[in-house]
Amino acid sequence: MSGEVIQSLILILAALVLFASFVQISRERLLPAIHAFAWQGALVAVVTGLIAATGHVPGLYFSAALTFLLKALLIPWLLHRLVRHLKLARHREPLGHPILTVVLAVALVIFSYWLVLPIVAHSLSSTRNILAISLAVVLLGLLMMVVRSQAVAQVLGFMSMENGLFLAAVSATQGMPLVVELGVAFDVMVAAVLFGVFFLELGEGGELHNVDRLNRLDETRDGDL
Amino acid sequence: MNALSNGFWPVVLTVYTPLLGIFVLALIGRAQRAGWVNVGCAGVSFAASIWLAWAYTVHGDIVAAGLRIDALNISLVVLNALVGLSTALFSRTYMLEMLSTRLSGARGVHGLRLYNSLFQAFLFTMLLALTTANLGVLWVAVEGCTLSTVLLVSLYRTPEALEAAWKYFMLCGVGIALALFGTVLVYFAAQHVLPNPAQGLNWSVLYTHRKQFEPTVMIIAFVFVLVGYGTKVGLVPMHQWLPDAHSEGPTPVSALLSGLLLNVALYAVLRIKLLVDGALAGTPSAHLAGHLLIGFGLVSLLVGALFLHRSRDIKRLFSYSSIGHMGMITFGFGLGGPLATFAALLYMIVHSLTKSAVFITVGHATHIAGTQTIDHIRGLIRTQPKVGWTLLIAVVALAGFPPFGLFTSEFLLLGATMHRAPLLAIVLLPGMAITFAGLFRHVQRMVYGPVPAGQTPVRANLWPVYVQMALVLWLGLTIPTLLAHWLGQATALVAGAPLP
Amino acid sequence: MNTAGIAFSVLQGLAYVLLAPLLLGWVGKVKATLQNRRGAGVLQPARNVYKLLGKETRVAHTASPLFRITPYVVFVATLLAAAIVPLLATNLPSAAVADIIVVAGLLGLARFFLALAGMDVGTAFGGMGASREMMVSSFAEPALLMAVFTLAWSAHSTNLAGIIDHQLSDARLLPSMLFALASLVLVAVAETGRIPVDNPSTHLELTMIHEAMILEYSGRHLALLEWAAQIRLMLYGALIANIFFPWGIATRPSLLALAMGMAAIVGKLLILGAGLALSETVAAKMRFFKTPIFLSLAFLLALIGLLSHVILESGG
Amino acid sequence: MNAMWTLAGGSLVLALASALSGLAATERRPALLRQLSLPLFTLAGLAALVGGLWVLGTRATGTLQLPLGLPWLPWRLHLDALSGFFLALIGLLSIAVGIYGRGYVREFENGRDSLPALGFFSGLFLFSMLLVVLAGGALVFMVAWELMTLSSYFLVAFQHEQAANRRGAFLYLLMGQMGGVFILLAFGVLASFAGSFSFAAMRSIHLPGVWASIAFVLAFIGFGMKAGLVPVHTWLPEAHPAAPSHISALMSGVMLKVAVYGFLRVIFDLLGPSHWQWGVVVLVIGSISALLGVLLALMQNDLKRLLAYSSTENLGIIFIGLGLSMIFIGTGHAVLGVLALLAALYHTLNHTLFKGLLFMGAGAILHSTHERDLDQMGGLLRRMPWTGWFFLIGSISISGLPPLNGFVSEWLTFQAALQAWHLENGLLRALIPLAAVALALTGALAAACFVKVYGIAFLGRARSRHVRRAHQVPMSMRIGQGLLAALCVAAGLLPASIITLLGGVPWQLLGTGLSPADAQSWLWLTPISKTAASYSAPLVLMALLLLFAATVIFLRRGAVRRVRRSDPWDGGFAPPTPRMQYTAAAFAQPLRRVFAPLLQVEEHVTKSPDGSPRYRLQVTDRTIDLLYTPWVRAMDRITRYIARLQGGHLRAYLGWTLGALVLLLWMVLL
Repeated sequence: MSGEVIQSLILILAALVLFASFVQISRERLLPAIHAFAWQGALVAVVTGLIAATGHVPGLYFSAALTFLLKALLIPWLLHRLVRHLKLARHREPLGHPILTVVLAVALVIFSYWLVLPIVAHSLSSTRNILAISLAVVLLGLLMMVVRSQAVAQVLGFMSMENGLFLAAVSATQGMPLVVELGVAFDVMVAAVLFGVFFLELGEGGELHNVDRLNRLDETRDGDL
Repeated sequence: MNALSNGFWPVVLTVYTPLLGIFVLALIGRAQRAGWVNVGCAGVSFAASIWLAWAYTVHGDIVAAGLRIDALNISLVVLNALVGLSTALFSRTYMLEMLSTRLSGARGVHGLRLYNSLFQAFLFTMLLALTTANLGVLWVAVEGCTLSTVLLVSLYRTPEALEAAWKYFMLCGVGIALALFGTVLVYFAAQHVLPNPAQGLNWSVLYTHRKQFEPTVMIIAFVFVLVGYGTKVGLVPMHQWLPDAHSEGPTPVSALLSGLLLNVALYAVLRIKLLVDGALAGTPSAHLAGHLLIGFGLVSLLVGALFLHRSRDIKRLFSYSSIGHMGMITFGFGLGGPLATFAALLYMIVHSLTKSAVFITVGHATHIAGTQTIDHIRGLIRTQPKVGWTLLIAVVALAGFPPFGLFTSEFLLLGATMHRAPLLAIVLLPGMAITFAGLFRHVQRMVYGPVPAGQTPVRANLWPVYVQMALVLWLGLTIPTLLAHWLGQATALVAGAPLP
Repeated sequence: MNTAGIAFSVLQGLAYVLLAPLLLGWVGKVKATLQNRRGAGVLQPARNVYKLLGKETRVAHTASPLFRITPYVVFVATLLAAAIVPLLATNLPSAAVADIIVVAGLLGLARFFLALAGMDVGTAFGGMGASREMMVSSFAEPALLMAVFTLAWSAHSTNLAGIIDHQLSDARLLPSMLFALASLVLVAVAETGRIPVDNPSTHLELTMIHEAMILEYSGRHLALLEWAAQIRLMLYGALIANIFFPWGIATRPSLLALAMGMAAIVGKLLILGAGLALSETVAAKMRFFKTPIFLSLAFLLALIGLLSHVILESGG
Repeated sequence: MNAMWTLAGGSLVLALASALSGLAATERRPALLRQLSLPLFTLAGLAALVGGLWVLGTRATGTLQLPLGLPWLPWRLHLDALSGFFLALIGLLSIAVGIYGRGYVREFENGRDSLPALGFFSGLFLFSMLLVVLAGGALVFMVAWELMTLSSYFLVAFQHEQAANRRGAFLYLLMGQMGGVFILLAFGVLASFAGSFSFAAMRSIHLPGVWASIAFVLAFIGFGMKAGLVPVHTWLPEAHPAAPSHISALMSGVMLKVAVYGFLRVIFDLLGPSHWQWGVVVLVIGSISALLGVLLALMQNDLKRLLAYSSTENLGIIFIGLGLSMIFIGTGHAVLGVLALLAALYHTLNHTLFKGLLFMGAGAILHSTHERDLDQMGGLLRRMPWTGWFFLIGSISISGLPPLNGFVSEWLTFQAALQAWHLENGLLRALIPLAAVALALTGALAAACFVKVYGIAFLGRARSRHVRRAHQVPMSMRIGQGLLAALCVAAGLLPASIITLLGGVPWQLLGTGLSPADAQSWLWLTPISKTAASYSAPLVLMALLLLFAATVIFLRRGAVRRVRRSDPWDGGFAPPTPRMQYTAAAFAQPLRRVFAPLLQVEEHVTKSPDGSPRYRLQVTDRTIDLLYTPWVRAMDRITRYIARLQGGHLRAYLGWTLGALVLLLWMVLL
């Protein structure tokens, strides 16, 4: 296949990654969000593979495989089990202000495009756009952690931030030195395990449905002034 | 290559002994011995760091095993090893009692094993972050700090501890992710400039080519790095994890967090700032990075100072003071110029010595009173003069009184402020005054006054504190030539200009 | 300073000591005449002092040694202050020893001890008198100083001799002078314990100030205190007379000049005494808490005098 | 030269030795404090005194570099006439305090308060004060300055079981630290232009006008805070009474003077030629402090608190002198400036003497009666005669009455103020007389104040049982007071000689001095000219004595000599009881009524357990309500508001992070 085709293909996939983030934000139930997250991981993996193919960076095949295993299979499966185990599958969590959230999300996307516009030097525009998309994915992940009050949803947001990072790392820069991928992988794995631990610990109280109940530690109560 | 063979062993010993310690301590669960092994590992690391200092003074910069020792991190490495050792000494007896009281039977032993091995992990990741030559490894190491400390904070398994750990993990996880994005952007800006992109994350390589980087990308990258690592530095408004983690985690961990981790994170920001300054040099916004630091620093100083007046928990109190102090240091680096930079570097060292000493003493104080609530801690001097006076003197040092070291750096910092940006003194002055009032209005009530019912002396091992306070005093009276030399070089590196 | 000068100074001091009772007697006599009484003779105060000197002295059990030295301190300080104020001649060594500030200081010293003595015995009256006396003086003393400063300012000297010489050399009628004179008169009335601030002839506890302080004294102690009070009256008289109406005062230490000076001062004092008596007959003693108004008036006059001099007559 | 440094350095070393030996005075050997630490304290004072006088006499200057500080910013000591004078001042009082303290600390030996702290911080306090006046650079100056604040803080908090002492200590430390920062900023301004923190460099450069004014304001606020000038005097009446009395004497007598030293050093020496506008500011603040200070002192019933307020008054007088001097210098009348400066320095010396003496007297009363409330005292003159007579000397001096020393300095200040006719500026011509008026009023009120103190405390009859049981204080305490009392008299009698000694300071600061005095210079005090004003203290005293003798002899003749003791006159009613005496509150009542608008008077009548009504009176100044409480309230509100930042909700925290990130990205790309 010729370069342009592949470039446009990459762009389309990236756009799909972004779309997956939107889906995760807007889902009320957890399982569909987890599926969307799995799809996002898969897409990132494919993008990585494509870049490996075009840029002839053998290292990237490895990280593509790694990504697919972790982000598309292992972690979604873990979360799935967790949700079932904690009986959160039926739990619905409507957004506080759905319209506002979507508006914010769109604004963030535009913002990240505006952000990368001044970057003119030495790089073809497609790289720039992918950078914009990955930035948007990161910001959307953060936004998701802000707007969703379910613990698992926040974890999803966190993970999709990682997806955005990974996308930026591999696509915008034709693959960074391997340590980073390894680092990210390691990080994600430990993170997943940690989440498991926390959920089992926090499971008793209703904190998982609503993290806002985790507010024992604050300074707003009146001290002696 | 000659330098490599010269500095190889000390570096490796300093950094990787704790790595070994992780596994050893994970294997042996027996309480008493584990404590000693913990101390032993920290001791070996410290001794090696002394050797390293000697090697550095003899041979200059050392590059070995992917690690890099230069003027900027040598003093911090020695400091880390020292504070790590004294904290290990403190925690050996302290954690035994705490875990036996807080956790029951089997969980207690398990908790001790977990604690010791994670303690080493914490030390290792910090030392790695300080010494590594690679920005990626730096990032991984800082992430490792987060993971290990999250588990340490949640050690007591109380609901509060879990909540604190959860928040800590979430906030710092996000921060770390942003920092990684910043690092990616740095690489993105660098890849086309560097001869060999494979080395694209090697700091010294980047430093040599820093002038040619794309400024826009670099400043965006710096924002991400600042917000990301800044979360771990405890800069307002990303600081909220800090009081929770300090107050709920075990006291030795609080000492290490305040004393070392914040420094390490700030060190990471500083490394990147050097690259960004290089890239921005010549552009109209040459000092942009510095201005960001100044802004964050002042805000942190003020907010930390105001929160001092709100806190009802002694450990939260001192964590807020850490926020304020890190704000001062950040402000100093942002101010730039040899004087301010020197002051900020000195400030980092003295603050971590003092603050860890304070936390160790606070550990004993809370042990005496059986609570962390300030309102229930009274008359420490009457109850146990040793602890009471030590706490008072340490806080005096913390408040920046001579003859202790913090005074010297605050003196230089204020002098530099009046030199470079006099108007900022208008913010600095109330900030310092409020901080001071907030600290003393609480501490004075805790140490002075008659003894409340039910406060009894405890077995306290204050030698680490004495040693550290003696060092602080020494640094306040005079700065040893060696250290002055290191700091001078570091200043020349960071500020781009040597001292007068 | 030559011996003659010293001799003249001593002579002047003696003049104060001897003439003071007569001045008081004169005031009383004029007052009596104005009130259509025959009244006691001019020598009456002198006779009182002499008689008291002969009487036995009683001291309360509760009194401390300070109580017994006070009369001497008061008398001596007042006398020295008087000796500094030129009576007959200007350029006497006694006037050079110290200036008007020292005079005020010496009077203050006397007052200090008097008030302490009043509180010494431990009766209610003494404390009351002391408290009121200090209150009065804390207004009167600054007023006195200011009134004199007004003159010192234009004379460029705080030595009384210098001031009087300056007055003699160019005596102009200036508003500041009038204000200063007025306030000095009020101060004199207050400080010498005359109506309307205090009533020397009453022993009604609630109204008295000076008498309350010396209530416990008797015999020669009382004599000294009375005498000191008379000298103080004369001191203020001489001050007013010689500063504002310096004519006739001797500028050269010659006998003739001194005789003239003596005549002049006697004449002035007679007039002043008569004026005082007149005012005391027409005015009535005011309530104690009205006195601050009176005193702050004196204070204010002096202040206005000073400022008007500085601002209006800003001729160096 | 070397001898000079040997003495100065020796005083430092001895002070440090005193501190360390004091540290060893634990429960097992408490006597160590008396037997080793305080004698060393005295020796340090002696060395400082001799060294200071040496420097003042020879007018030598020198610099010494210590092996401390930063490599490129070492601790440099500097010694010249100015520091010499204050060195001698500190030494003088320290000698007396060291002697006095030996008796005073005896009562702490079986108390629960820790003696080592007392001994250590006393020595450190002296050390730091000496170091301040020896400092030759901003760094060492600030180190010594803050050390002074800190060590005295620990001494104020020494008896920390009383809540009042803790409060006072906290307020003191807070304001002291703020003042320190102000001074530091002033030095920062100077250093940023001089390019170095050494005084020599700062002296050599000349600041542009506005920066000079900024530096002046910063320094004046900073040093004024320590000197206890209104309106930043609030800490003083709280802190000074809290400390042990010999320390109070040290604080009031010397530490405030160290602030004066700092002011002189920075404004007169480093900052170069002063503008007359600065002088006006100083003059006004000084006058207000003097008046308000004495008024508040007059209203107090707590002896030590009263003395503390009177310190504010006297510092006000000193700053009146300094302000006059700055005005004269600023308008080009250097000689008059010298006169005013000398007046200020003289009053500095005097205040050290008599305030030290009075605090020691208060300490003696406290020591033998454990009473600070005037209304419980009375008749102490007959129970502790030595203290009584010494206190009388102190009271006369502080009231500014001849022939003692207080009068001399007030006389000099008046003389300086009366030279204002030399000035052309109408504002100044009108303003300076007002300052003189304020000074006169202050003097009169001070006299009233100390009549009250002495009359209530030492005269009359004892108002409470434990005062009735008062006893003589130990010899050492009497010696300490006697020394200062003798010096008060001496300083009152030989003003001319002392002024010639002080002359070195203006020579060094302004490069000029007074017109050379004539032959009998020791006898005559003629600051301007013989005709303008002259005062001969020796002659006045001689005349007083002669007249005294004459009167006594005159009365000896003829009259009945016997003095019969009898009961006081009871007005024909029941014999008077001690409770019928005038109390301190009653004494001040007339003046309280007059000056009520300036004060904040709180009177309560409460029922005591036995049913009899109790009258409580609390007089404070309005500055606290006007200047301090609003800030505290505002800060309270702000902290409550800002506390929402730590609301405990994770999502909010993350929101902050997101917001900060977006905001910064937006900012950097604008």
